[in-house]
Amino acid sequence: MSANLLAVFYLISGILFILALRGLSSPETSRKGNLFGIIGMAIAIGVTFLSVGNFSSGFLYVLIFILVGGSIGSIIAFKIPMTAMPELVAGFHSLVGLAAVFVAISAYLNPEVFNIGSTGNIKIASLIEMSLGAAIGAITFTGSIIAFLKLRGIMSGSPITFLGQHFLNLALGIILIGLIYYLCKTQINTWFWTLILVSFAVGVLLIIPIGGADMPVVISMLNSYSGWAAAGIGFTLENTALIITGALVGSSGAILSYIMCKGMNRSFFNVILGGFGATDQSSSEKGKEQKPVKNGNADDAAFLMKNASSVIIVPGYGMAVAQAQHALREMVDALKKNGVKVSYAIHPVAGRMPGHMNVLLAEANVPYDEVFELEEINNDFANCDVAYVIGANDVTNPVAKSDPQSPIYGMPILDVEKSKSVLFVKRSLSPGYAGIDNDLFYRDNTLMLFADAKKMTEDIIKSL
Amino acid sequence: MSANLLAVFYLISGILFILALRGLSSPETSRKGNLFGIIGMAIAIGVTFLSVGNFSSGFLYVLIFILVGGSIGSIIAFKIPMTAMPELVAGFHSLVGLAAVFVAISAYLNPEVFNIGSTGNIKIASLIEMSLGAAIGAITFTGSIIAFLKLRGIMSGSPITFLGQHFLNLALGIILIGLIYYLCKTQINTWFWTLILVSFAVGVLLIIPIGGADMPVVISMLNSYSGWAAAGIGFTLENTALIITGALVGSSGAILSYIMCKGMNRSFFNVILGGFGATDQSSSEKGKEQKPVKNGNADDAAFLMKNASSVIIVPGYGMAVAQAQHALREMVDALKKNGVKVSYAIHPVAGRMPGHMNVLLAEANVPYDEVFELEEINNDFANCDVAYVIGANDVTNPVAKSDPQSPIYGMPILDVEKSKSVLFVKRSLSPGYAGIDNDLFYRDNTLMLFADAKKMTEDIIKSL
Amino acid sequence: MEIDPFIFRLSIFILSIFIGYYVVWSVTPSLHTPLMSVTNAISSVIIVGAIIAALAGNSEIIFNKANIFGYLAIVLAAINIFGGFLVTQRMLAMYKKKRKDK
Amino acid sequence: MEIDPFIFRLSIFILSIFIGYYVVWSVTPSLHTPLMSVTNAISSVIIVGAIIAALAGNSEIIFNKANIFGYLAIVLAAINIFGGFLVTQRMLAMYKKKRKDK
Ligand SMILES: NC(=O)c1ccc[n+]([C@@H]2O[C@H](COP(=O)([O-])OP(=O)(O)OC[C@H]3O[C@@H](n4cnc5c(N)ncnc54)[C@H](OP(=O)(O)O)[C@@H]3O)[C@@H](O)[C@H]2O)c1
Ligand SMILES: NC(=O)c1ccc[n+]([C@@H]2O[C@H](COP(=O)([O-])OP(=O)(O)OC[C@H]3O[C@@H](n4cnc5c(N)ncnc54)[C@H](OP(=O)(O)O)[C@@H]3O)[C@@H](O)[C@H]2O)c1
Repeated sequence: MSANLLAVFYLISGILFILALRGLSSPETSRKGNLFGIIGMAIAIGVTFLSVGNFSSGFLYVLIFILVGGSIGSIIAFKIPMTAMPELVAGFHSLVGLAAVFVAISAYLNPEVFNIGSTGNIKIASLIEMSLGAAIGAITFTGSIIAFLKLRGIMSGSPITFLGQHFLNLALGIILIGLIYYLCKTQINTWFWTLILVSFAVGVLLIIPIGGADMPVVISMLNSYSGWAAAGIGFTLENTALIITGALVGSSGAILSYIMCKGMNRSFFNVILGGFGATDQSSSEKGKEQKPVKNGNADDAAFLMKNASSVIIVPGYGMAVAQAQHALREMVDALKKNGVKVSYAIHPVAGRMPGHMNVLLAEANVPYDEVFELEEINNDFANCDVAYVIGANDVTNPVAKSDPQSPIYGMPILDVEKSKSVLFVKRSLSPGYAGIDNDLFYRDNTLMLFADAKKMTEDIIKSL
Repeated sequence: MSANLLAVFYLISGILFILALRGLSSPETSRKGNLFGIIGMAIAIGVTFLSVGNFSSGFLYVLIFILVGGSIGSIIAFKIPMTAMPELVAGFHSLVGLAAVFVAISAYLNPEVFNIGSTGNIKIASLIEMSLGAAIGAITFTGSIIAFLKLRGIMSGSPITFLGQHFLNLALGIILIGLIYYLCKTQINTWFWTLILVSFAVGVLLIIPIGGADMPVVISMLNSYSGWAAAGIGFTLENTALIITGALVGSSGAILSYIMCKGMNRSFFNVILGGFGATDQSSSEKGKEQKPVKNGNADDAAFLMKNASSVIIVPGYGMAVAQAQHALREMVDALKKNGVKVSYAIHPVAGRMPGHMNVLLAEANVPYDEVFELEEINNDFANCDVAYVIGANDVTNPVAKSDPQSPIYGMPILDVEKSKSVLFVKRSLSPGYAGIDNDLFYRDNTLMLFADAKKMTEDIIKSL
Repeated sequence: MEIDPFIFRLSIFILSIFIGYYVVWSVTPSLHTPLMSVTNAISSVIIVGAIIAALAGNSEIIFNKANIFGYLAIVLAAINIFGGFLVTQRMLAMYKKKRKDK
Repeated sequence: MEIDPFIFRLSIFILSIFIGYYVVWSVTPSLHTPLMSVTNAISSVIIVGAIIAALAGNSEIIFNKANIFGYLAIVLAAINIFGGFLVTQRMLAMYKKKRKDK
């Protein structure tokens, strides 16, 4: 297969990837988009086979390895519960990162195959691209592993900080640049391996100071990194599909991080420098408990909602924890049978990753045209009888509007306080992710329903 | 200057052009965007000078010619009244088209300079790109001239049709393809010149059957053509800036045409095949005049609006014809002083080009945050006391919703009929662009103000 | 094994069409008229071809058959560049927000 | 006078960043989770490098030092490709509109 034809096919596969992301602009087109992505990948792999053209026994091994990887991937994809998406994504990122490192290593050891010079005499440009790809890939790898461990709960979510941490990171960063410089100058293998090892360390050090709750931002950031690593390798391999994809994934991750930071009204640096979510929750918990709180049970809630004309459901992280989405859907069905108008309000950073709540509701067969974004529905709270807040907390906290001292000040919130009455399903008065108390709990029109979200919702169904 | 550096600069200028269009996403950023465009152009011209590097007397001539052209352009830009924008754009397009033809001719006559082979022995690929560029450029040139003449009123706006027209166009199209084929095969000059002449003829023939009122769609379509022509030449010259720009302008024109056709609920082919607006207005005029119409004067209108709490202004093509935007603005100021809430509602195809009304209102110093798009304001008509329709007609015609036979059926309209009373400023009961009668004229809550839009508005100001 | 530069140009062309698509859809409808005039101006970057054509070849005979077309194209493109950018500037300068002090 | 292919690749890279920017902003927020998983899958197109590395050179010694990394990368990338696309498919299949007949 001629180099030109090959390049055209890689271009086509890059364009199919663009169309894959484009499809996600609406649920209707999204499935077709995913198909485009799969076709693009098939084309890229297919033409690579044809271009190597060497159908030796090695070829068979490649197929076997693809099948092995593919089976593992497929099993994971079918077995994983929807609530585990954040850690799944983190885990997958680590694989992309490591794959990038491995490809860079092969290219370094065997430059002739990639047309980038000969061992010990690799083109400088390729060497730079390759080492950038390897370094970013390595950082992505270990960083994503830490994120995975924290999200999975295997490692404690609390930030690990120590004296001189930022200084150490800075020093390592400078060392990385120095290593790349010397590698290009001398092409001594040691520098290359050191570069990778140092990058592994940087990946760990960058992520450990960040609190478990900030992991979603970290995941997107690592997503973006994996894209840039792929693009770096794409330059080395002179492969259009990889360059286009790398750029796409790179911007995609960056934009998602930005959207999340914006949704939390925090700066990206604030997240990355870490230490947030260091749980001084204990301090805020005590001294507040004495304030009077209206405590209700499932029957009260059922009564209130049955007699309402419109109810807005506000799901949050607690719904994911309790896996309450299916019960919730049943409750809504029951309410609808009673003639109550029900809709769902999703805050951009509800849950622990962007779009988290939407996926869970979709899993429970909630039609997506009943689910609304913050801007679409926020004005409707004023005309709504009951807001049923299930496992959400920060995203309803009016302190974001009133107290400039609060860490979430300026974050747009769902105006549940404007509805006639508010039902809060959570297990205690303890605060959410941001660790700050929620004034709403103590208001007159609020009824607290202390229980696990799933259990409470099921109880309400029974009383309806 | 090395070829690589040159390529980088052309890339930068292409990117600056992207940023120029990006700036237009909001009025605040638009001026900076225009500046980016100017810088991009300066870079492109500057590096071209440096790359030729031949600062002979020819260089001086180039400067002089640029200055001559620049002065003419500047004078036009400062003198042109805003109402003449449609024909200005058409005129400018014809120049781009002709410039593309000229550049293609020079490349054909002097291929060595452009590194595309030698006379009589030009690379086939370059020859194809070049002849496509020349042909599209030539079509753009004559097509835009016809559009210009029709818009300027020098040529009658009525469609010129004759038997076998579409057949002739088809034949010419096939001849064009044949000419390009023979040109590539033989490289005989005659084919090249014939190609250009035939393309000139096609440009004329394509546009004459299209009614004057459809010219806006034609202009955008030609805009798109000029982009593709530029891209074709860009491939010949191997110039990144031209390729990027050509693609941008090409898509831009195509999308604008699409938006217009959508706004009128007509298919693009319906427009291009021509014959619409063939003014059977006379037929619709007679036989309707007898229906009773409420006829008002400036004092009635002033009284109604002064006592209203909210007024929505609906400008249309008639406001442009009458140049009534300044008077309108004064009237609104006077109303506001009386405590009336006033806003402007702009239909996507009000006037004779996309964004036409917005420019005119901006010219009259109407702040753009008082001007609303159809979707933003359409629900407000139900709560508004007076709709002041000035020189608009089709865009308010409820027949678009009720009569599936009507040529504008399905076109989204401004729901002026829902407001408490409607004032129509126009000179007669004659229909608008689409040539169909407007039922609203005969409604009970409609008051017709028969007069020139500017005169009537000024009279109302006096009575206020 | 070298890739023909044409393939790269084709890639650039196709990617730019995508960008054009997105960039233009994101233009606010109220600025569609300036959009038309500014695209007009930028498509006149074809002037680079005209300059190369005009300055081509032997500098003794300044106006030979091929050059003359270059010079003509320069004038046309220059009218468009200056006219297009200036008229856009003029239009955009008119778009104002409501002043606070009113 | 030949342009270095690197410049072209750089152009493609930069233009793709623009496309990425626009394409991702146009993704509806409710599909942000599938977006993350699908970008994951497509960034595994790095498998093409792994395949080249694995099949490189002399076919006698199948697992030499350089090739082995290629094979490892193939497994990792394949997990991602299948896992990423399938889990995305699974998620997207769940997004349904309200049925008319209800
Ligand atoms: N979505 C994202 O992309 C993203 C990214 C980064 C950060 N964040 C942050 O995450 C937060 C999201 O806000 P949110 O309102 O969704 O969550 P939240 O503020 O973290 O509150 C979750 C609440 O759910 C309750 N809960 C936990 N498990 C429960 C169970 N089994 N049954 C019932 N309730 C349970 C907890 O209270 P109890 O312990 O009393 O039950 C907790 O107060 C925001 O602060 C946001 O900034 C989001
Ligand atoms: N904007 C675009 O991009 C675009 C492109 C293509 C087509 N169009 C078409 O253009 C039409 C635009 O609708 P429109 O409502 O703005 O215009 P219209 O339907 O064409 O009506 C304009 C009205 O203005 C009146 N008029 C003309 N000169 C006047 C003057 N000096 N003083 C007062 N009134 C005057 C005319 O009535 P009298 O003669 O009785 O005064 C006429 O009925 C639509 O049909 C649309 O499809 C628009």
